[in-house]
Amino acid sequence: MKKQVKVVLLAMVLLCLGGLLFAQGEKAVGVTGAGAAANLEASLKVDTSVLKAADGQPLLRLSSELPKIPTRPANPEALPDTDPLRWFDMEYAGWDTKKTNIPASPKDGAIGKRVVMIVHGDHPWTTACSNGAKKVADAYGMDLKILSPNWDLAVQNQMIDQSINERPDMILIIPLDATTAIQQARRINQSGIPFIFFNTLPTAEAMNYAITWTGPDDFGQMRKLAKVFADEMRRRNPGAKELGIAYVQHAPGGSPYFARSYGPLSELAGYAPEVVTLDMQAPGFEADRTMQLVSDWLTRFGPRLKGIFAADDSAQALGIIEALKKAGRDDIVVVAAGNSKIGMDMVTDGSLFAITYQTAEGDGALAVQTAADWFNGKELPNRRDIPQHIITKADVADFYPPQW
Amino acid sequence: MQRLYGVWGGMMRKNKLDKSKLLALGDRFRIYILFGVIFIFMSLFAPRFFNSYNLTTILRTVSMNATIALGFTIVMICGEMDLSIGRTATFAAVIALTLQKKFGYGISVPIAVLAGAGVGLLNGILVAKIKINSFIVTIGTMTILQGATYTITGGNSVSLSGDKVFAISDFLAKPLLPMLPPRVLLTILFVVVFHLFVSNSQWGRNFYMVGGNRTTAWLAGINTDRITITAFILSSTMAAVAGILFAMESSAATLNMGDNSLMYVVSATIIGGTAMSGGKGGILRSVVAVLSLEMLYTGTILFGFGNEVKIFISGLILALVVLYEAYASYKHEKTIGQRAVLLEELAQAKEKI
Amino acid sequence: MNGIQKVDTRALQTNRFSKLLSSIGIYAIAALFIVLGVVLQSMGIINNFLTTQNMMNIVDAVALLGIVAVGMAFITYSGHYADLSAPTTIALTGIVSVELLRFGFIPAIMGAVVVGLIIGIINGIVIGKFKANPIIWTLAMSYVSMGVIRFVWVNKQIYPDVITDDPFPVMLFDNIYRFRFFNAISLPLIIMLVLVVVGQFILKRTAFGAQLKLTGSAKRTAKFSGINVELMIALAFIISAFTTTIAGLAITSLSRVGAYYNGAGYDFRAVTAIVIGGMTLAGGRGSIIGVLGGTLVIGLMNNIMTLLGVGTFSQDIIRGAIFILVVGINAKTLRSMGRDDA
Amino acid sequence: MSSENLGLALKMVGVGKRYPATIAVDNVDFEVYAGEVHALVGENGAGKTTLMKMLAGSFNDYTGAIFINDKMVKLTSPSIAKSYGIGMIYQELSLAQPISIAENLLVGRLPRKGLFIDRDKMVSESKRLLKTVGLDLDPLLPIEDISQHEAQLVEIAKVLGTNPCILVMDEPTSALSQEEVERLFKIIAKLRNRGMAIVYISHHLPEVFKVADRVTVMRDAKKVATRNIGEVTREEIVHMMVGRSIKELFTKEKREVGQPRLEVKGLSRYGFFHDIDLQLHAGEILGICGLSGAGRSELAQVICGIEKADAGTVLLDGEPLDGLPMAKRVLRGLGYLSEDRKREGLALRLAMDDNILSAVIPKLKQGVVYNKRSGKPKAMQLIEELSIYPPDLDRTAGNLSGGNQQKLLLAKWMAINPKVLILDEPSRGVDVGAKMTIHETIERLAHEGNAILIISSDLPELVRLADRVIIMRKGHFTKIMDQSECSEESLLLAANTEVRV
Repeated sequence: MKKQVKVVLLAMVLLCLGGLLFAQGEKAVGVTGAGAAANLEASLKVDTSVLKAADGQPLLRLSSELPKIPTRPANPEALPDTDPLRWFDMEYAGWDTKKTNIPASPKDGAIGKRVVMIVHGDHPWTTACSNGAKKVADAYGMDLKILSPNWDLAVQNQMIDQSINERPDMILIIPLDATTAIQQARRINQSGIPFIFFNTLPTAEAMNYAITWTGPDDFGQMRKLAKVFADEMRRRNPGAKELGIAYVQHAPGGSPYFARSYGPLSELAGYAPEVVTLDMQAPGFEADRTMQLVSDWLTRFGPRLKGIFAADDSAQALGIIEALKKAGRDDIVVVAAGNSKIGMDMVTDGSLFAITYQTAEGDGALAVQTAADWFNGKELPNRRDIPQHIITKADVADFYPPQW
Repeated sequence: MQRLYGVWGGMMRKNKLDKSKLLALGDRFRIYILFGVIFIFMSLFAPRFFNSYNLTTILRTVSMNATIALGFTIVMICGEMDLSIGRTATFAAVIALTLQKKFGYGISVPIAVLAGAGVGLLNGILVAKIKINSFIVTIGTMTILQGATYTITGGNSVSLSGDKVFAISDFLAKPLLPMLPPRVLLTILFVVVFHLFVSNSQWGRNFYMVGGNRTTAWLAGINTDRITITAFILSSTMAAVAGILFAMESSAATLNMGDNSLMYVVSATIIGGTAMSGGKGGILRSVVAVLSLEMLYTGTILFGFGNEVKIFISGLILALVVLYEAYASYKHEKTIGQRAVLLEELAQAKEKI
Repeated sequence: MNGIQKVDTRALQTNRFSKLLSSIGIYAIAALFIVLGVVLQSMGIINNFLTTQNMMNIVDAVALLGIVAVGMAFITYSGHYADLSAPTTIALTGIVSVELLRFGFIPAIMGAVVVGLIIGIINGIVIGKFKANPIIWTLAMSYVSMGVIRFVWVNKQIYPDVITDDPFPVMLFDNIYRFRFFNAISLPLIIMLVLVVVGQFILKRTAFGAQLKLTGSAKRTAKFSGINVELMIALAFIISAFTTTIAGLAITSLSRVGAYYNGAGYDFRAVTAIVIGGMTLAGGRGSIIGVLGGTLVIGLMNNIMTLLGVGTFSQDIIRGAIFILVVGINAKTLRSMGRDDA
Repeated sequence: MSSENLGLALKMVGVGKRYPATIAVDNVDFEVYAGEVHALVGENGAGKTTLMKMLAGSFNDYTGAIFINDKMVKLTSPSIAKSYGIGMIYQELSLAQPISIAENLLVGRLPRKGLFIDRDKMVSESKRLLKTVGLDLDPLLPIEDISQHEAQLVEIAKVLGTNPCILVMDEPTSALSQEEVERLFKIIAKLRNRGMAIVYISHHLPEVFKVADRVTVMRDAKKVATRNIGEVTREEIVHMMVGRSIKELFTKEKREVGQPRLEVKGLSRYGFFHDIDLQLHAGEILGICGLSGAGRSELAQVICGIEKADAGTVLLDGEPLDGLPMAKRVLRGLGYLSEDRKREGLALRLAMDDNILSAVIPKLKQGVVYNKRSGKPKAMQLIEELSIYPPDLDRTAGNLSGGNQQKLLLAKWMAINPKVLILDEPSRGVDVGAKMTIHETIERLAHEGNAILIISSDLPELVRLADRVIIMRKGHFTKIMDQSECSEESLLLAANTEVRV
């Protein structure tokens, strides 16, 4: 009896496997060649510059200022943390990459193209980003499909594979991790589907396989914020020989962890040598843990602490401000990366000195726009940055209502 | 499985399909039925589900969690819990890739696997010898591993590049046999070995004995401490292997790559029918459960649903399974010890009325 | 029979000594940390450790954790490990309260409490009545409530001051976390202390506490003593859900946003505090005062490490090691007392 | 007996074992010949079980020397003990519930074919073993699906299957029916004739006389004496066990039987027992006799409200109790001392006072405050009344000896000031001294006007205590016997007879 059961089970398994062998991958959908020229013409006529983000700012803007690229040192990792060139590979990824096996633009217009956008995970920021992307996609009449792997790398890999299987005209992807992006990029590249990275910078090597990258220059932005930060500390503490600061860091493991602490660190080493880094800690994105951290810092450093640089302008900034209020320390300058409603509210009431302007909608919109430009046959640079701006109390009102 | 044959054989002998027996059989085949239902449903309705490319994708994706589930199921069969599996996967992956730069995979991978086994050894000793509850111990090691992983990497993910490394990545990912890339083949090999080991070897059956009744096992001359420690070592080792393979395929290791695996594997193991009380369950069931969940997730993506649907469905399935099991044992408890004679008597009395 | 059995009196003495040690054990560890802090301070390695301000900071920082831990301790005490649905309960009650703020402050609070209690009741019934495994069930519950949040609010986070234009309820809501008595003692701290006192009273001085103790130590015996064990277990889960709801309100008030990610990590952190505080997962042992001690030890540990300037990465390693060490010592002490139940 | 020719199978010289709080075995010499059945008797806590656990390798810190077949051995783990051919049948069932019978039977020695387990052989070998104890079960069923007495037989078969040369049986008959006991004795006789050395631990002296060749008596962790069974009387053994003489027979006091206190009418729990009618009067001790599985405990559990009745009513002092939970019934003075003291009776991890007061928690409430202190004098008084040792309220219940645990359990139910007390096996597995205390207490309770319902498999106990005995069989009351009709023989006969009232 047992044997029979085993045989039946085995037969079923074999049957399934056999069936699968005959099942074939979906064939690529042929590009319609007939109306290509007409489509291109119509596509080029679409004007996306009139689109506005939810905060009333223009949706699509390019950064006007392009950084000067220094030459890469032989071994950046051997340099001290305070040397800006130590972070060369992270900061300047994409600027000087050697593109390999990039598909040529069909130059048949963006209208009607199927685009898959793979983000990193569900978050209010992502929602805003998707909204921006949709606005541009609608303007071009593109078929935009947005996939979210919920911060799971394995799922993102799977989604890339599924997208390859689906054979869209373009893939837009926020790499969950800068380094794993290499394999992701190679995979898509080998399948012949054009793709663009956006928002998060992958490593330089991954950029070789992508058409281009769009998004915020996190390092550059942080360097800017650091200067504003140092200026304000100097203003509040005229003639001080030492300005002690501490960093509340982003979660380890991603580029923001480095960009938002070592970016300002290396910038300030040159710009304001009197600024001394007292401590760096990554308490995560919980207000109460950040609060304890900052309270402990106040105990430990007392009046030496003049400023705090935070990687997040919502929960982390809230925790910092709470701790400062409790200790009655309104002399400390706090700046934070990000552009959330909570951060903007705190800039408005003066407890937070400055935050960065980082348009979420614009981020998604620029990615889609760049895709459209590629379909339209435009020459594309190796990367396209969204504009940088530091929001302070003076102009915070211009950025309401917040995008998320 | 042998219980399953027992019921099946009993049915064959009597040559009639008794309703309650059929239900019992359905209960035992539960996870396989679930698998079949999901597979057929998705094949029929989900766009681009039933083609070799997508199925390969599913198999590749499932490889990591299926491999982790192998060892974890053994820990569960022993009646223990291992919350450190996800972090162990990350830890081992990070070690393998960091050391690769100096020594190459040939040396770094064995070291990383050993490091994983070391975590298991630590867990096992704390549980078996110091006699701390495994739930507590593994919360502790989970925290330590996180710190260790960060320390090793300095807070950045680790990546490799170069043709050699990429060649290995590509080799692992490209189908060798139809639909089956080496990484999947390796996983299948692990599954077969573990299944045979756990269900058919003396040593494997001892896991069930220890989980079923530790005292009995001890009195029967089984070294229960050693069995428990082995279970934890296997769990951590397989988690490490899974992490390393994943990292080798991506040529990179991130600092939270294993975090999502923990709850995934725990849910799948439970849905597969391995009880937390120990002594019950099986390797194959866990693997099939992981596969079923993965097909379900793939389906939600292919249908274009968001993550909320995915989270909700997995919660619902887990909740239903737990509820069903709890309710079944509740019913069983209510009727255990009922005398058939008296029930017949009752039925007769009712007939008279 | 009468006095003829040989008794090793030394053993009896250790028994009493160990009992004393185990009841104050966690405070001994807390004292050890304070002494360590003072020694480090006198050596000039850290400064301002033994100041009112620093001590207040420590208790302030762990107030939210304490609130969750006090409630969850009832579950541990009843022999049912922990409530892994605590983080999503925090998120769900928080987001519901913000959503209901449009109807005023009281409806917001009531709404959150009702939602929290519903989760507690469901957990209580399924685990108490049907004897589902608490870890797995609360895990499933957390998935389901996370699914609910994601369904209803998609991926939005909602802000009190956007939900309603009336500044008054927003101000009240903002002050759940921020209100300070005499400008020094924060409301969550008061809530935590009140919960500790009430919790300790319930656990040690009420019939419910005594019955819960019996339920936790020997469930079947409790049933055969006429105790409604199903109700006791359900109540433990409801109490836990209730204090988690309070924490949810406070956390949401602090972060000024209702979102699905609020409260992440509070499950394992609460278990850590409870277990360090001397409660064993076997149930029926420990006290709420002990849990408070455990919570304070966590606060002290974090404080000293930050004052020392220990990096984030090393902090995790030290934290995990100390956790295992404390629990291991506790297990060993209990075993030397003949209580093999850590 | 001629077994001495076969030589000493086991010799223990000056062995000892100390627990954290007590000395369990103190310098004991013990010898067993091959081919003899050696009974080991003594009160609970005398050290019998500890001595035998030592033999089975449960301790690695015993003192003294153990010789097996004249070879000195160190039995520091169960596997070492097993390798010397020591098999032990434990008092508490030591089977893994979720695992199949076959794997339980063959634990640690599953038949193998190459690397893997030979399933066919496993099944056939299990069937063979089950047959030796007269069971015909599917070996692939899990233990949780078979009954308790079947499990007990499986346990015996499991140990026999290891072909031990020294077999220790610790109270093997406690869960068995009379027929099964007879069958077990036949098996024992067969094994002895094959030259096996058997140690038989029992409280049941008639069994000892029936089965043993020699008997060793232990008291207070020490050996008192070893005698040939033919050269000793039951009274002498009891004297040695207790250290003082006990009148085993005594006259019964006449009690006043008053108003009915507990009335049960047409009570049914379908599938367990049907149509039970019962009247229990003040001052009366009513016995329920029946084989295990007759539905006795289930009946008690329904009367006291742990389980719900499907039909019928229960009246206490004329007031119906239907629908009341157990707690309310306890408050009204209805108590149920359950059969399994370790799982259902006591919280072994808690202190004695917690245990004694566990059923009166609602009574000690003052407002919302639970005043444990106010219950302590009562608890102390009960401890003295029942002479529970040590009289230390803070002592953990699990550290007490079996007899003291059982007395503690009785104290718990006396603490509720019961009017009606249902006692389920009140003296199971308890030594003679404790048993006597328990019996005297029961009689005193009845004398004070309480009504007592005793469920017992211990026939002498029923004969001694009960005013009337109801025979229960397969879920029905089949006969009511008056005190004058009761004898061990008549009860046994009635319990095995298929008659309906």
